[in-house]
Amino acid sequence: MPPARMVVCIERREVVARDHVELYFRHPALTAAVPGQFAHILTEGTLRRPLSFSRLDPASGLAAVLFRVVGRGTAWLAARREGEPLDLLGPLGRGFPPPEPDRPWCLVGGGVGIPPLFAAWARWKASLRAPITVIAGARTREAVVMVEDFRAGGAEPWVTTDDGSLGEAGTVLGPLRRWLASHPQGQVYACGPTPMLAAVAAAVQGHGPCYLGLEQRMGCGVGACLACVVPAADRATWPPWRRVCCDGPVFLAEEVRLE
Amino acid sequence: MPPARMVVCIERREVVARDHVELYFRHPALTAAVPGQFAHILTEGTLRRPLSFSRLDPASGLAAVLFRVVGRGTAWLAARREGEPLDLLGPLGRGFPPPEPDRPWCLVGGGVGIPPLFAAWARWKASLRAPITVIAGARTREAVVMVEDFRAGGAEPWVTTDDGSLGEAGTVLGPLRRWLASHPQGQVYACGPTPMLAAVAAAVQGHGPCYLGLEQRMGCGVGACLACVVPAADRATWPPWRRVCCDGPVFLAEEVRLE
Amino acid sequence: MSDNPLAVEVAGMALPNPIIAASGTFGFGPEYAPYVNLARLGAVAAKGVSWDPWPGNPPPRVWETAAGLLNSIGLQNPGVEVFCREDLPFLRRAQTRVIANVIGRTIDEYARVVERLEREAGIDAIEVNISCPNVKEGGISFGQDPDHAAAVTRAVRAVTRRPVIVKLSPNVSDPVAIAQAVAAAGADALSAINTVIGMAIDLKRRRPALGAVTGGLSGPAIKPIALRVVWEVAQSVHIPIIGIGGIESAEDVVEFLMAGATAVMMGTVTFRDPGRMEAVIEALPATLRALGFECVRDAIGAAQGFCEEARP
Amino acid sequence: MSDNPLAVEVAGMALPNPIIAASGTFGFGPEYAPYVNLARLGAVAAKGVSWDPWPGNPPPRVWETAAGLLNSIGLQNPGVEVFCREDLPFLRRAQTRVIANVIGRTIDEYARVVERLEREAGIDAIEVNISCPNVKEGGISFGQDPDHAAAVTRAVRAVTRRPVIVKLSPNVSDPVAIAQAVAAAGADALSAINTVIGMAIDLKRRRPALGAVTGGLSGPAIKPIALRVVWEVAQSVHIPIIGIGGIESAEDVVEFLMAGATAVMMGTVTFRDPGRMEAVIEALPATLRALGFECVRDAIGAAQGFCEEARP
Ligand SMILES: Cc1cc2nc3c(=O)[nH]c(=O)nc-3n(C[C@H](O)[C@H](O)[C@H](O)COP(=O)(O)OP(=O)(O)OC[C@H]3O[C@@H](n4cnc5c(N)ncnc54)[C@H](O)[C@@H]3O)c2cc1C
Ligand SMILES: Cc1cc2nc3c(=O)[nH]c(=O)nc-3n(C[C@H](O)[C@H](O)[C@H](O)COP(=O)(O)OP(=O)(O)OC[C@H]3O[C@@H](n4cnc5c(N)ncnc54)[C@H](O)[C@@H]3O)c2cc1C
Ligand SMILES: Cc1cc2nc3c(=O)[nH]c(=O)nc-3n(C[C@H](O)[C@H](O)[C@H](O)COP(=O)(O)O)c2cc1C
Ligand SMILES: Cc1cc2nc3c(=O)[nH]c(=O)nc-3n(C[C@H](O)[C@H](O)[C@H](O)COP(=O)(O)O)c2cc1C
Ligand code: FES
Ligand code: FES
Repeated sequence: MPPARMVVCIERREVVARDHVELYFRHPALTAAVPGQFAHILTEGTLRRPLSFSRLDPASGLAAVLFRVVGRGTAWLAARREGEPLDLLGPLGRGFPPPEPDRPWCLVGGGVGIPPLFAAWARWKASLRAPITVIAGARTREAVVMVEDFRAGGAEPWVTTDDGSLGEAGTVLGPLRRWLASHPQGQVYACGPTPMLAAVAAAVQGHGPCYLGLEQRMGCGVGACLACVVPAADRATWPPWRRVCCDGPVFLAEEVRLE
Repeated sequence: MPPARMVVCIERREVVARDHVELYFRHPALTAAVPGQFAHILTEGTLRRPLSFSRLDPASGLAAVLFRVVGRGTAWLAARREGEPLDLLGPLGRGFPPPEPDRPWCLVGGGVGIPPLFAAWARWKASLRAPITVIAGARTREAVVMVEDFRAGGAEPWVTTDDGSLGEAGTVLGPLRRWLASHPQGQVYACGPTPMLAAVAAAVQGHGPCYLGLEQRMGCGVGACLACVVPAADRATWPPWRRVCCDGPVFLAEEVRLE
Repeated sequence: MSDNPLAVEVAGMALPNPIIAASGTFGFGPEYAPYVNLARLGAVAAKGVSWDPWPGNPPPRVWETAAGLLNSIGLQNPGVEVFCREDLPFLRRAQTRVIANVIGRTIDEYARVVERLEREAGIDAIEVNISCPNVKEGGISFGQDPDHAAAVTRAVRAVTRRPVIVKLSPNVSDPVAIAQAVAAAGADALSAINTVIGMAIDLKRRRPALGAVTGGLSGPAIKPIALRVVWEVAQSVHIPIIGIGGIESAEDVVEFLMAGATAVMMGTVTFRDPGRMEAVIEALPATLRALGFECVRDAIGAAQGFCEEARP
Repeated sequence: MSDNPLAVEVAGMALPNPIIAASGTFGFGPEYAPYVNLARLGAVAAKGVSWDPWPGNPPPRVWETAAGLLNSIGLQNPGVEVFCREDLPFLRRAQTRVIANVIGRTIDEYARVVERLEREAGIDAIEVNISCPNVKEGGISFGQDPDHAAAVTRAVRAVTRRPVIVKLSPNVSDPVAIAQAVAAAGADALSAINTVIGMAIDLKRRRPALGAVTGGLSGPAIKPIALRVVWEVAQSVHIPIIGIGGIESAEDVVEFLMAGATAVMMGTVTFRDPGRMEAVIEALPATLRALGFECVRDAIGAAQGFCEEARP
């Protein structure tokens, strides 16, 4: 669907873990958005806040965003109640491409990078003939969100936590390397903090295609201000950057440099 | 009582007319404040808002402020509910002196200048042996506040409105001049917009003492920033100003120049 | 034009209303087209263009501050050739007034860019940015010295028949001196202000928040700074001024008009509310009436008049 | 002193913590005494004093803006003689560190005021205000020119053995040039920044909101402007800097420390919250710890270090 400015009503608000809130809104057209796309949401402050869709469910007509409270904007959002309106621009950016049906598929999410991958998995899992693996990691147990949602949909995510409080102790890199060993040509979709994405990209290099959902500080969210750039892998061609808001937020790992 | 910073609870909130709200708080010590003193109240925005006490009632332990909604701060205040806390500095400034018991006393209030005069009247009416007259004026009927309060206390204010929608058409100057004709040595306490105070001061000149409750844009409210000055009548002595927040807000008419 | 209370003329450019999208905050037009009716705006100032492509600064390039925004984009742009070929056609079709914003590292680069633009139809005015704080060479260095500012203005003036608007920097000891210099050098109008140099620290990363260390402050925080520049410049030059800085409402617009501006630009607020420029255009007639003005032109300089009388 | 994580030394002045009440926002001390424990503050900078009494500007003298405050007090003060006789005794008894803030219309006036203060006990440092935008003569005109600024500094330096702090203006093209000039002229420390020139229009009265037309902008709106001046000056002079501008929280304080300040002053926020300086002093140790610093001194310039490494 083409992006638009819209006012949506919060139909459901759930505290999914400490400091993690998911807000649902009914907007049947919006559920046609591509997983990996995001909404640019009006909160307090000078700028909107970009949040990826955690759910895009045409069946129920519900879309959702799941976020961690990290500052003023997300705190304001977390304090909204059911029935209140939200002003958003969306769906924005380029989401994930549909996965190739015959390639093993691995979704690697870190913290609040997990939600957009859940949306991708929910959208495309039925289209795959190859096996699907979900790896979900975070610093600590309560930041590994949406594990139950994957389970409810029939997946069993491999869970890692830095502090070992849930699943395997360590980062998503461990399970990912093991998966790559057995699926050298598999396709990887990853989303999470930039250092994690850099490590994922390095690990996947030389294997199958690797798509990354990036974050960068944004101004407009629509491609006008050139705030949200990340360095392009190719330093020779112009421009030497990619805009996360409209060239991304999803990029092939080879396209960008993660510093 | 010495000024202090205090957090008071709104015990009662009343919309006394369109855009006019009175907030009551129980604070027995504060009721010892002198009528004409004010509270510097925290609202949104960079600065506090000065509001005179409309009631200082030791019997009930209640103090109050009555204000007109004119901008962001008063709009915020008007939206407070009973039970909510208010952060205020007070009582600040110099209030009215007790009236001389044997002099006819006229209280002249314009719009939200009426409330501090109500507090003065309630405090001192019993101490007077001479007659007391209350003149209450405003642009239009709903801005003539506290008339019923005066009536409940046994006074019958002379009411004027610029548009004739209540009482005598015209300003407080008409009734005041008539009163001065019959009470040439009476004492006058006036509070209201600066142009009204200038006219009152001019009318009373050559008669009895005239006390004015002034307004000026304030910073600190406590005498530190020198924002709230009005020109002193005497241009020769230093400083050439009076500070409304601490030298006033009540001044003898001869002390200041109202421009 | 006389029937429309919002109509104004800026340096020969007839605008249906005084609201212009500020350069750098509105891309080259198509980015906001899903959200904004460009034809409804007074005009659109395109992102600044230079001769060669400029890469701009390393990210992060924006950071929020109290009632403000720091940016250090650094004038990333594809160069005038690509602008003319790929971006101008959209603006030309958008049935709005188009202001091309021009930057350069040297006086000659400014002139070359404007010369190149002269071959293109569909440009209503040239805005010369001598005030961008985000680049080392060119940009602000021309805007901080009256002689340099005048030299850029003269060079541009010589190669275009279009109205030349020179955009002033607030980062100077004496904005009036710059304004007078560029007016004398042939500017048809001034726009004021560009962003104020500022910075922020990212406490967690223990480093400057912006990749480029310092940036330009915009948004409501700088409105008083902008009003002062407009006010003082309006008293000292006789060419129209476009007011810019923190404008978010019709009341803000009237403040700038009363201070002496003929039109205004709105920038940062668009990021939060792409519809704000149109909402302000909608609200402006009633706001003017409530303040006793029949039209935009009545309000221009209205506070200037009063104050001069009040002075000794 | 080493036991106290908040202790700092500024130009030979030992402060128990880096929080100083900013000049002009704290009167001469007694006004805020019912609300603030002066002994708890790092220091108090008194309202500026001149030789003769100065009347200041016509009211209104303050006006609110987005996240800011415009003021045009205009340095009203009773003159140094009255200050010494009537105001200094209170400050002397308050068991705090006292910074006398000095203003003048001429270089000679600055020197005479400081000379007069030299005869008084109970003053820990002299702050030389060459940056007040609210007076026509003196004040900012000295702060906008490196030679004038140096001349004032030298004149003051010659007549006092106390630490001399020179207060910088942000209303200049190049704050670093001024900083270097006054450092070379013998300043022991710098304070930055004074207010930014601004104005507002009172729409209903159709005139400038302030009686003096323009005023000085303070408050959170100017914090990014102040941080940039502190940052750049810290890289170019080797004397301590006191950061000022929009500081409201312990985090704000650490931002200034990390940018290169040794101490800070808080002004406008006190009007809203007289207890804020003490609350910030209270919160500072935990805030520092949370950011990985053991004491104030660890944080000073911490972002400077990082960035230099990161540069090519
Ligand atoms: C495309 C995209 C998708 C995202 N999806 C999600 C998501 O699904 N769930 C989630 O919890 N978070 C997501 N984020 C991060 C989220 O945008 C930030 O956590 C949020 O903006 C913080 O706002 P704040 O006001 O609470 O924090 P503050 O730190 O107070 O914000 C200050 C400013 O910095 C920006 N900012 C702060 N952190 C980030 C960040 N990591 N990335 C980009 N800008 C930032 C804010 O937008 C704001 O402009 C996404 C970011 C991007 C770019
Ligand atoms: C000593 C004193 C006593 C007052 N008592 C009362 C009272 O009892 N009832 C009442 O309704 N009003 C009273 N006022 C006026 C009241 O302070 C203002 O109406 C109020 O501050 C407006 O705030 P705002 O945010 O709603 O308006 P805005 O116009 O948004 O305020 C902007 C700024 O201007 C200041 N300001 C605006 N109007 C005035 C004014 N008339 N006087 C001083 N500062 C102003 C505000 O405090 C604020 O700093 C009194 C003023 C003073 C000085
Ligand atoms: C992200 C961003 C990019 C900008 N780019 C330019 C530019 O290319 N050329 C220019 O003249 N001004 C540029 N500016 C300055 C704006 O045009 C405007 O002068 C300034 O932002 C103040 O207005 P505002 O407060 O309404 O944003 C830019 C501002 C921002 C915020
Ligand atoms: C009302 C007011 C009066 C001031 N008077 C003085 C002064 O006399 N001398 C001086 O050096 N600075 C003066 N200043 C500037 C402050 O000391 C400080 O530099 C400025 O307000 C920025 O800090 P803030 O944002 O914390 O207020 C004054 C500021 C205000 C708001
Ligand atoms: S956020 Fe403006 S271009 Fe991406
Ligand atoms: S308001 Fe600060 S001195 Fe009166």
